[in-house]
Amino acid sequence: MKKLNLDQSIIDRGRQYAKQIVDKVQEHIDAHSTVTVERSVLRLLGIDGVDQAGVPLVNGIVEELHSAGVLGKGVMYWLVNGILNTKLSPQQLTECVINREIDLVQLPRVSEQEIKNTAQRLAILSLQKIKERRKEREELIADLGKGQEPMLYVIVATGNVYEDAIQAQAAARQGADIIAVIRTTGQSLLDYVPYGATTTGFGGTYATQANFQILRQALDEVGKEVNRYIYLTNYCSGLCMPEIAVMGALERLDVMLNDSMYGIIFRDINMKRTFVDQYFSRLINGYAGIIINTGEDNYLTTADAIGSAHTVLASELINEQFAFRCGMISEQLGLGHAFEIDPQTPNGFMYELAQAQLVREVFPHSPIKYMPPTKYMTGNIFKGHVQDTLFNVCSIMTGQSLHLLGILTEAIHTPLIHDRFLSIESAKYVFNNLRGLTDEIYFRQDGFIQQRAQEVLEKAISLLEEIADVGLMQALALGYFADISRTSEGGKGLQGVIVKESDYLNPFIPLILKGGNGND
Amino acid sequence: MKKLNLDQSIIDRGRQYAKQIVDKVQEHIDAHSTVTVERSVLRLLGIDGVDQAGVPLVNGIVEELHSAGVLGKGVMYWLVNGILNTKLSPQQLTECVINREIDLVQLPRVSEQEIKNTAQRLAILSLQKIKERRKEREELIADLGKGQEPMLYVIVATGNVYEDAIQAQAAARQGADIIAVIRTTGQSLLDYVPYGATTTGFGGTYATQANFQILRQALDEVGKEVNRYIYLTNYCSGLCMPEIAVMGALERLDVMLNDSMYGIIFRDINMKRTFVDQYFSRLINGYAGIIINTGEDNYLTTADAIGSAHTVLASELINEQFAFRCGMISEQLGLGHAFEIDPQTPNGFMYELAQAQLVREVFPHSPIKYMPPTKYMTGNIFKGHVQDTLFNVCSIMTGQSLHLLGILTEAIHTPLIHDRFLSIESAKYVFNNLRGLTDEIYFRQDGFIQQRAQEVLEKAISLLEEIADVGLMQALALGYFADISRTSEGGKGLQGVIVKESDYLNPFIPLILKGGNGND
Amino acid sequence: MIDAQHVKPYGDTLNDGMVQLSFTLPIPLSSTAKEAARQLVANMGLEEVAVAHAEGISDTFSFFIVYGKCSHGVNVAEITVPEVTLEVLPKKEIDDFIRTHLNRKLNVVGACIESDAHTVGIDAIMNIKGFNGHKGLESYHEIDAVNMGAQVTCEEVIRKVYEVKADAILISQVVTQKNIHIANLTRLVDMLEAEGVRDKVTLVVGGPRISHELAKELGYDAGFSSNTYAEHVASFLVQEVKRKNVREIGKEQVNL
Amino acid sequence: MIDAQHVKPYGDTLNDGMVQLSFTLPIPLSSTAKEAARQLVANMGLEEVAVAHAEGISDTFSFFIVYGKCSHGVNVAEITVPEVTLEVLPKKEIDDFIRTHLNRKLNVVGACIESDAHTVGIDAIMNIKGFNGHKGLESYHEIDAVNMGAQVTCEEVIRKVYEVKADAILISQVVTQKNIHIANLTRLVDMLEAEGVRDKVTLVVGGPRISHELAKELGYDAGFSSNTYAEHVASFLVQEVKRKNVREIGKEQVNL
Ligand code: B12
Ligand code: B12
Ligand SMILES: Cc1ncc(COP(=O)(O)O)c(C=O)c1O
Ligand SMILES: Cc1ncc(COP(=O)(O)O)c(C=O)c1O
Repeated sequence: MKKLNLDQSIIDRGRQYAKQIVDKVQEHIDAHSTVTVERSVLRLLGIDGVDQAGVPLVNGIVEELHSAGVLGKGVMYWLVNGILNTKLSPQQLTECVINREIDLVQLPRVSEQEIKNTAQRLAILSLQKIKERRKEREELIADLGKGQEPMLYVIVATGNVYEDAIQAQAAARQGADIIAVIRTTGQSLLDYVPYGATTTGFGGTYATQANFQILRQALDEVGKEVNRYIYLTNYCSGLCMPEIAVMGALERLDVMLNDSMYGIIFRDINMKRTFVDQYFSRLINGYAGIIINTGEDNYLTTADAIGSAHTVLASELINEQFAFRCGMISEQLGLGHAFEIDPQTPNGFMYELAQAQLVREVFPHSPIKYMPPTKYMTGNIFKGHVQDTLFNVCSIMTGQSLHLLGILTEAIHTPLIHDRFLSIESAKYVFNNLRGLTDEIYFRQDGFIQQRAQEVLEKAISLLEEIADVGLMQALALGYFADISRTSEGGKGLQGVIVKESDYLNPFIPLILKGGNGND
Repeated sequence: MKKLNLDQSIIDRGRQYAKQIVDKVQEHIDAHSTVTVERSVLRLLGIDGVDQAGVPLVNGIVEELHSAGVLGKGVMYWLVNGILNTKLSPQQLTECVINREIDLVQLPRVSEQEIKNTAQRLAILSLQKIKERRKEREELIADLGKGQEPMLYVIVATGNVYEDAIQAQAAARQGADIIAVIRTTGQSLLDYVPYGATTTGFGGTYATQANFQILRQALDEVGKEVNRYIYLTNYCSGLCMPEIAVMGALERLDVMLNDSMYGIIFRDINMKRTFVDQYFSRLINGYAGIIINTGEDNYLTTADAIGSAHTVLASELINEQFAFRCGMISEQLGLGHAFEIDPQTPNGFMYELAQAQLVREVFPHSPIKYMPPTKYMTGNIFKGHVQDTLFNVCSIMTGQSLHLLGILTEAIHTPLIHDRFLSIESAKYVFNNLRGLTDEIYFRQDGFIQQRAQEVLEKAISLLEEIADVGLMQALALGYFADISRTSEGGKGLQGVIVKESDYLNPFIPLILKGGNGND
Repeated sequence: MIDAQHVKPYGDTLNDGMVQLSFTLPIPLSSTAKEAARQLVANMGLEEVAVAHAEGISDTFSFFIVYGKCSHGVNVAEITVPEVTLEVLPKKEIDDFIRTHLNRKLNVVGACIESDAHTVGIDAIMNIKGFNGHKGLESYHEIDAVNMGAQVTCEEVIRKVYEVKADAILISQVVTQKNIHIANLTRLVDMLEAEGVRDKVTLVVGGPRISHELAKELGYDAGFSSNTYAEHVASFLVQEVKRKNVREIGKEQVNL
Repeated sequence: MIDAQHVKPYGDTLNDGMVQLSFTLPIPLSSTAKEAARQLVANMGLEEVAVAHAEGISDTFSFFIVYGKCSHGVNVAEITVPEVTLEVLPKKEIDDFIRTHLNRKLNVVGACIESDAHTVGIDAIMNIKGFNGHKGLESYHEIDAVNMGAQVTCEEVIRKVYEVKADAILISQVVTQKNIHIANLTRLVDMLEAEGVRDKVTLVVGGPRISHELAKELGYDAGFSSNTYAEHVASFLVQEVKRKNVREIGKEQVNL
């Protein structure tokens, strides 16, 4: 229900600016690849495993080609040439290369056309696997059903994948619809993806393909028990964004934290790197039918939630356009926002209502992700539980989609099993008790809430106009988002950016873009 | 703000029926007195103390006259006749009577006119004292201010008056505006008021004049510290209702739980007794400028909160008329209602909103008292804290006046010091965060909330019509309120009802009724 | 794997021992008070004690929220809890049993005794309409249920027991502050014993803070807590009738 | 009257010892589990233990809310807490002192080290805009504050210390899970010592779970927790300068 009396033409103008902004960045994206994009290609071809030093095989190959300065052609080119020369499978060939039995660059060159054809064939086969996982999900949901919106979304973060699985199952039994496995601190800055099942993380668990598998299985199991398909979430972000997208697509994750700018702003990852990485990661996510979650909610942990409310909306419009460029559809965009106003603010709840309703109305078809209070949570768990309750009230009053549960111990530790239970119980109670309210209540015409929403919208559009003018990279340098400033040459990972040569080969991109995408 | 689209003529009709109902009961009231009313007269004259067996002196005298069968003239008659005979002060005379040095009935009779005149003079002097305490309150409030509505109202209930004082002061420092000292179980069925400071109660502390004094002083002290006049509340109910009114008036209590029917329904006190008692108690409360709290909220602990919602409203309209008969004004009527719907009810909150708004609109000038969830509170204190939060949200959204704080340990024990702290903190947070919301929000025209409120109103008026027909005593026998049925001859205390003789003397009644009431 | 002999609290990892506590100390908030809170909890046998929240809640009181890891475990294998052994029967079977075995109605007196005025619990068990969709004892054809209501003195209960020749007495106690329920319940048993009727009736107590264990200790036949319905009580009464019948028959045989 | 040698928790009566607890046991809910919860708490030295709430929160986990009365007290009279001894100075005085005593700016390097990415805390202390209306160190005329931000390795910190000739290092650590902050903080001190610069700088750490006591244990000069503002840190730094100056002067005198 529309309650804010927003001017649709202003919203349209905002989308227009956002498109301009993204179009400019796309020029950079189209001209470059990165080491992790190339590794993703290898992972898509099914290459997996680590060497004796624990380095993933895909890193070994890509590093070697990168040092040799030949990655501008795309790893696909070298690999397929190798395959055609050796008749080995991608995995076998890779192992030979790692064992220094074969040097890809030294092999004779097969014809371009032959390489292209084989590459195309391999890519189609790979994508087929992803499509199957997607179909699997669709069937399971058709069979079991899924949580009702606002869907109850909780995190597990023990650091030990086996404990995570126990906690995730318990959470599902308690009523959770979506389980996110939080990542250990530091993983986002690793330029490789750790391997195997892991049991030691800090503040979270390593994102590895084995861990994904263990959790997927645990949730499939409990989903049958509770008769509800349980969504699995992980983090498709950091220096290995696209590789994690591949892993997630193969292990049937359902939701991925995946933002076009979060790594730049909050992990000081180089922006030229991230823009390229996010593009390829979203092609995969889109194709896999995954819902992405963007990270604008984080802005309000460093910037003021009232003063910077418009930056959240502006960034969401940008994130949306980046996603559209990858063939994603609105229904896949869990744009992030948050309930982060200082609880001492008089009438703070009215600002929150205005913002939540605004995001809801600007993105009517998107499963927007609503984040709970975190910054102003304290060690007072009882008060925290109340803050979370108001958040729950705001969510159900404004019809949010993916509702990340606030946890009463937010300021103390990652959630204990009963912390999560109490949150779920509380949210279920509030939602059941207030579900019809959103249809019963109107906001006063030109009242505080309407005016506030309109003001935030207008400021967001002005900001987008400004960014369209200076360019997104410059905007990030100016600290427009989250009060954090990043330069285009600074941050981690720039050395992993590769200029594409004219004959750069990556059949996945055109395949996914040209109708291959399951979304059409 | 009116939001329910109620038909004022229906409300007016309800008041009309309620007046008819009360008028009929008033005939009984006017024809009777009770032992406690007579003891109240003595207390008004300043008589205090207990005999060697611990029996209050006022009980001794009244019992004696009652046994002698001469109470139909009113204790005032006998006492004043004694004073005129002996020239002793009321207290001295009383002591002589108790010590069997004087027998009031045996004394020579002074002329009726002389007795009347002296009685009148004594009564005026007594009322003067009450007026002074009232003025004192008004000055203190003018000086210090008082809490903002919804006023934060908490209970202390340690059983020990000295601990109560400590807890009450702590609560005021934490932000409470009103402190109620809960009464020990069982006191309401005592046909005398215990004496002195007490330290042993169960689930509450004895209501005694000394205890009132100790708490009044503690609150005056802390009021200066927190720069806010802190209201003191106690229970003007049970078999000694009017005596407690006198004690409260003399010790400057500000709020009294004082219902015309609670004792009948929930303490099985005889209705003929209670109706007379409540009348005299309310004359005093009204005169003392005290706000009364009625007990309709209790109905929902025994009857279903959705199905019996209309009985609450009907009873409030009756309680209102009973109070008007005593010269009380709307501004003194803290009519009770409650947030007691089973938390599992889908859209339960919408029923609560409808009810709270309904009571608010039907009694726009009354400081209505809103009671928290109690019946469906469990040992799960975390969930309880959330139930209380929704109650707080409902209260601020509907502009309630006296907001009795829910306590997270409701199902476990009377509040610990930090239980109360957590409640106050939470309510302050919610109120500050949502204060403006009530002015921002409208209910859908003919939506669920409006329809539900209109339906409850109509059912209440039908019920009143029925009661006007059968009479209130019969209605109580039929179990119309709280699903509890009481007969007019059953229950405790009937033997304390006295038929007034034609020359019954009690100057307080006409004095208070005829313009003496501070309310005009 | 869980070691049943050393079961410890679970936070997010097996045997981490995680426990949450909160309490108030009657001293002003200060670093010393915080340390006192920490020591208090450490002395409970908790390790890595962390004061997550400390707040002055009046000039001489400070409130603490604390987490710690319990170092001791519980030997669950050794725990045996006295429980009402009970096969819950359907209403019809109960009525049938009474009809065939007693040949008369089963007389039950119920009350919330002494100063306690909480009738909702006893009403839930006795009144026709029952509770949560479970009909009360009054709805059983073969049970004659007299609900005396609230604040009934022990004397009145005993008078009624004689009057209706009660087979069973049902007592409710809800207020437990300063252990007033113990005093009230003890008073009743003592009086029943003094009257010599204790052994002639089945004596049952219920309430949210009552346990079967406590009831037994106080000399009652059974104790029921939250989530009890009429069928539980009726089943227990019938089972007692059965047990006593056997005893009686046994006696008679001896007498022959 | 409160007996400082035996301070006990206060519920609603002095020395009642009332404590609230909650925890999960990794066993299914049952009467045995409830009794296990009770015993666990009784073994903490709590009396009259009452399980107020028990709920199965998955097939093999049960959650409990328990109240009990702590039988032991704390000897508050004996507690001494190491605290940063600090006279908080106004900004102007701090600037004046540096100007007159150092004759140059005070160089400060700040960072949130290793895997920790929580900059809000260190920013609150260092950045111009500060926190809660308290301006940060960058706003002090006589302080040269370099905020290196988040996820800075110890190596980078030390490089910067040399580069700007730092007088003080400010470290923030927010993530404490599995004691990762201890590992990180220890690593830095060890490296500073290996480089021989530990004694040449004032070394300060802060974060919501940091205490002065912990900081001292780890070899830092001071530790700050929640509710710290720039003026606290600046005052401490200036005080250290004073203290070291005296020492230096003392040394020089000896050298004469
Ligand atoms: C409703 C209520 C009232 C109503 C009672 C109305 C009535 N006619 O019963 C009113 C408003 C009158 C009231 C008054 C008071 N109350 Co009250 N009240 C409650 C409340 C909110 C709910 C109790 C209830 O009805 N529960 C629902 C029933 C169905 O549950 P139940 O009693 O547990 O019964 C079940 C089982 O226990 C069992 N059961 C119970 N009895 C029996 C008996 C038998 C034989 C069997 C087999 C089973 C059985 O079966 C039932 C169904 O499953 C509780 C708080 C709470 N949420 O528990 C406080 C509470 C019980 N009250 C309390 C107090 C202190 C009082 C007062 C003393 C306060 C005062 N000073 O004014 C007064 C005075 C009452 C008195 N003299 O006893 C305290 C008791 C504290 C304590 N542990 O000692 C409580 C816990 C609230 C609090 N935190 O302060 N109260
Ligand atoms: C904001 C925030 C984030 C932001 C950080 C943005 C940023 N640029 O800083 C984002 C969203 C990026 C984030 C991410 C993560 N976070 Co975080 N985050 C928080 C949150 C909500 C608030 C922290 C905050 O900003 N507080 C406000 C500041 C002002 O307070 P402060 O840090 O205490 O600082 C004050 C004092 O401590 C002191 N101080 C602090 N540092 C210093 C230094 C010196 C020298 C001095 C003198 C004083 C001082 O002065 C400051 C002002 O008074 C907390 C929860 C909470 N409410 O506390 C979780 C929390 C800290 N995060 C947590 C976790 C686990 C993470 C993640 C690891 C989760 C994940 N796996 O993805 C990630 C990764 C981060 C990483 N690699 O470190 C956990 C830590 C658990 C633990 N105890 O170990 C918390 C407690 C949440 C939780 N319950 O799970 N987080
Ligand atoms: C979009 C997004 N990506 C990633 C993360 C997590 O950080 P990291 O990638 O460092 O694990 C977050 C944090 O909440 C996020 O919002
Ligand atoms: C109007 C009224 N009177 C009295 C009481 C308290 O009962 P008693 O009078 O038995 O102390 C209540 C209970 O909440 C009440 O609502």
